[in-house]
Amino acid sequence: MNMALWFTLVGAALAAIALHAFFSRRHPLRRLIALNIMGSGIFLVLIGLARLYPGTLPDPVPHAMVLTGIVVAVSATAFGLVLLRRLARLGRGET
Amino acid sequence: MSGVTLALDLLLGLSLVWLAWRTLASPTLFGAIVLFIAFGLLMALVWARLDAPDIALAEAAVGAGLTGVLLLAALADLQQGDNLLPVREPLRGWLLQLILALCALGLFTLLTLALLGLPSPPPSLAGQVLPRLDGAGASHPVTAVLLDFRAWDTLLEIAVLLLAVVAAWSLGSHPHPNPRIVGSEVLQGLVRVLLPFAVLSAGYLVWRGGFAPGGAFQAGTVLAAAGILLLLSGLGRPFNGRHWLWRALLASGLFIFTGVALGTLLLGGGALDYPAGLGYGLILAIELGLTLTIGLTFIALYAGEQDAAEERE
Amino acid sequence: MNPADLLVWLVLLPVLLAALLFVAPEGWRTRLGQLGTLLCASLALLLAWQVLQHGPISVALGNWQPPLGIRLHADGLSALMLALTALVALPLAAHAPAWFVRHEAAQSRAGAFFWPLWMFQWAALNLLFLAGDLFNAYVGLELSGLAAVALVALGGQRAALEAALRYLLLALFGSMLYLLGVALLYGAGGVLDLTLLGAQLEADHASRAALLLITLGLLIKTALLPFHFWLPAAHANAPAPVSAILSGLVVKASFVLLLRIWFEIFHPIGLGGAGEVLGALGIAAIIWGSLQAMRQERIKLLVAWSTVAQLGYLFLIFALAVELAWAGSVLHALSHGLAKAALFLAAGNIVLALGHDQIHRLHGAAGKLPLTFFTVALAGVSLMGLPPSGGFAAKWLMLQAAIDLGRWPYVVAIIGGSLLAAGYLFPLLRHALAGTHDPRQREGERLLSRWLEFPPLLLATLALLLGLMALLPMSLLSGGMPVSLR
Amino acid sequence: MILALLATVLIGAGLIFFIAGTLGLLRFPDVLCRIHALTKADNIGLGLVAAGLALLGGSWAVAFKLLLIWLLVMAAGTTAAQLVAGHSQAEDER
Repeated sequence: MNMALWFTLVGAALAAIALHAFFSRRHPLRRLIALNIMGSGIFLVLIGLARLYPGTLPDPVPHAMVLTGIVVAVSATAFGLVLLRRLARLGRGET
Repeated sequence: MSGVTLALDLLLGLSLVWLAWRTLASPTLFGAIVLFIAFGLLMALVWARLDAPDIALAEAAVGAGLTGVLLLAALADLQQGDNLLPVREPLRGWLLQLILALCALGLFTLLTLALLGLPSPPPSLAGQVLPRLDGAGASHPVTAVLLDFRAWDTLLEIAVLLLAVVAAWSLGSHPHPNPRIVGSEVLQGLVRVLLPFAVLSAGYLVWRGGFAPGGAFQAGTVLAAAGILLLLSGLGRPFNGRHWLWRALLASGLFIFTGVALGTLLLGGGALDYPAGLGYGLILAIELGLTLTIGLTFIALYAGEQDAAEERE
Repeated sequence: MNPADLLVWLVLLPVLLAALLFVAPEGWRTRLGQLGTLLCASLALLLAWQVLQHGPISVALGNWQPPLGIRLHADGLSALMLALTALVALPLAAHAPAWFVRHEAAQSRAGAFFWPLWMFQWAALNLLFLAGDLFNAYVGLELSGLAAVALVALGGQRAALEAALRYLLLALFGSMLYLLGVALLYGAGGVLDLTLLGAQLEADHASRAALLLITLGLLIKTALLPFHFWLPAAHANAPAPVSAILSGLVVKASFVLLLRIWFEIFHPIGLGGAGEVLGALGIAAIIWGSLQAMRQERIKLLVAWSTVAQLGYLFLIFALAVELAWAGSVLHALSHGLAKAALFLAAGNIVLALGHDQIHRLHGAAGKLPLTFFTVALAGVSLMGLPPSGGFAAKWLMLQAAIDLGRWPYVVAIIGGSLLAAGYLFPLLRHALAGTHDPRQREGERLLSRWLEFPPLLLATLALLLGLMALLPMSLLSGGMPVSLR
Repeated sequence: MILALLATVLIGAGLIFFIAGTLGLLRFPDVLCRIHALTKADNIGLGLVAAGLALLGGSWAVAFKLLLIWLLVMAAGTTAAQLVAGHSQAEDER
């Protein structure tokens, strides 16, 4: 089997596992991790597709999309974590 | 030889799936985070295997490194005393479990069918990008897409980055993580050694991005790592968000980028249409601004805003 | 100014303002924000005028034409949604500062952070209304989602933060599904531009899977039943000006994107059978949302559940895929945007003035707050779809489409939905109007400043007037009707 | 040819150290022993792999970069090991 196609399937598997974890887990930290793994799976699908391009260089457009996606994902994760910490402190009665 | 690489690819893919499963099924939060970091490093290996060195760098630095640090810092904060968050994971009913498992299986089947059914080779934009590299402001294809052909995406992504800081600070300050390692002399020694290297390699990565893998994201993350080490070692102090200068520095990348976009628009060429000959210089200017902003943003997201009052405590 | 430049300004100006508002000292933010609102709103209305005069406008960023570059596209639908956003933003700029000053429970800094966050949201909305590129729309969705969550969290209370966290997780999950669909479409079509993709795609496994993923992702963000569960808590616990933005505008942005993707990409390749499912879900949302709204004890929750019900109407277009229903659906998005913004601001005023939001304790409140309850009644006229409101015109168009097609379940749902809306709005007004005159109200003391009371009244009036001027949006829309519907 | 053979031997030897270190990490009873196994083995292991790669790299510039990587990883590894050990000692004393 083609190497790039194999990794797109790995990406699909990652997305499916993460989907399961996202809904079966309750702790927000775990759910954020699940979302990040789902993101990695999607990025893998994109980069696998880019490598299927029959040239010496892969298609750079998905690469740029994934780089953008990684930065967006870390921004959202970072904000989610701050929200989580704020909520936890509120629960402890601090302000 | 191809048999060996095939076996390695299969092994790499399978271990990635296995590691993801272990991460998500880990009984403790700490274990989940550590496994997630390992997962990120393995991902970096896969990116390298797929000829995506830019993403390998970004994944190792951002995906595994920075996200891992943020997760660990949050965990340290969450584990101080009781809070409202669920501690135990109650087992869901078997029916729900079954439905979820079927959903996951369904998604996998759906994607597999879709991916295997794609035309071979799939249509792509690579044929559009490569012939136009001469007219672009960067000869490295990925940088050319990011900062020229699809610079609009990147501009908005920088807006997302600044939004994350604004959003985080709107929630009020949170205490700077204060683990026992702060003040360790060994760490301070290491930081003193590493700091010049970090600045040097950040500069190198930006300059390299014009013609080879590298660029502002990777460089910014290196800067952020240096900054976080400074904070951890106790050599540096978190910056004070109440001072407008810090906020202006955080926003500087976005100011430069929108400035270039509106400048090119007002000069009559159309937004982000770099004038002939100026493309390389403008892209380098944008990248330098982005590097600084990205570095500062990640530090700000890690340390949170510190009020002047709190700093004195 | 070149009309095409307007499209770029409409996204970049709010982004620039957001950054400036963040850097500016907290004391300056209100004035700067109001000035910025005036600028952005004028640009949006100017663009709508240009589209009305000269037809759709496109611009390729960096002069790189698609498929390589990114295209922004303003047609009648974009123009109307941009104008709606501007018309909500203008009264809001007067109302929000007054509200944040009065609202003691909010954090002291909530008012200062409202402005940069709202400007980011505005930029994201404008981008989504103009987007011609699927991945660019993904960045827009994330920008909008993060800003929306942060705006909810400005509420500060535990309930607001919990709702914000849940909203964040689901919004991110929705974007992930969307991105996965976009990845498949790129694999199948090799382009990201909406129109080019529509011309290129065939009904194969990849496009079917992409349809499912993109639709699911955007349904979560638009909160169509059964993905509505995050909405009531998030919209009801947010500060009142934020609720108005979320219910009036933010859910519409993902809907507009879905509308475009559906009718430009998927409808032409004949996956219309899935539209029946969306239409049926729309009917279910109208019924379930209304029933839940009737059961609510708190005003803001009632209004939030009403949003769940009213969003159901938007999805009838997917089953009634004809021009009339398209126009009705867009008109409904407009009139609901105005009326719901008015209703949420008015509800926030009631909570501010009375110090509680229990519906059964509203006894005689209309006497204390005549203007605010007049606003509630006016907005209610539009939500119930009574003439001459915008809601009436929208429902009339949809009804006519359903009758023309002989789709009787939809006829029943559209008429029944109006009765159900009356079922949850009348008790609210009945409680408020009933009761004796309390001598204390006679002292002539205003419970609310005019900055709080007039902006929602203006919005409710606009929602009403929309029905009288329905020809204007209709003529705008006729230019941008998707090819597959003509 | 001889160079390639030498490089293979060096990398192979390095991998043995990695395996030994990993085994120690998994099998040793407490934190300090594990750190002991990990750092000792990995420093030498990485050094051998880097040396082997330097031979294959074919230029002094590559060799210099690999040397730099080895030194930096050792510095970071040592610091991390010291911090983990200090933390574990503090935990024990509590």
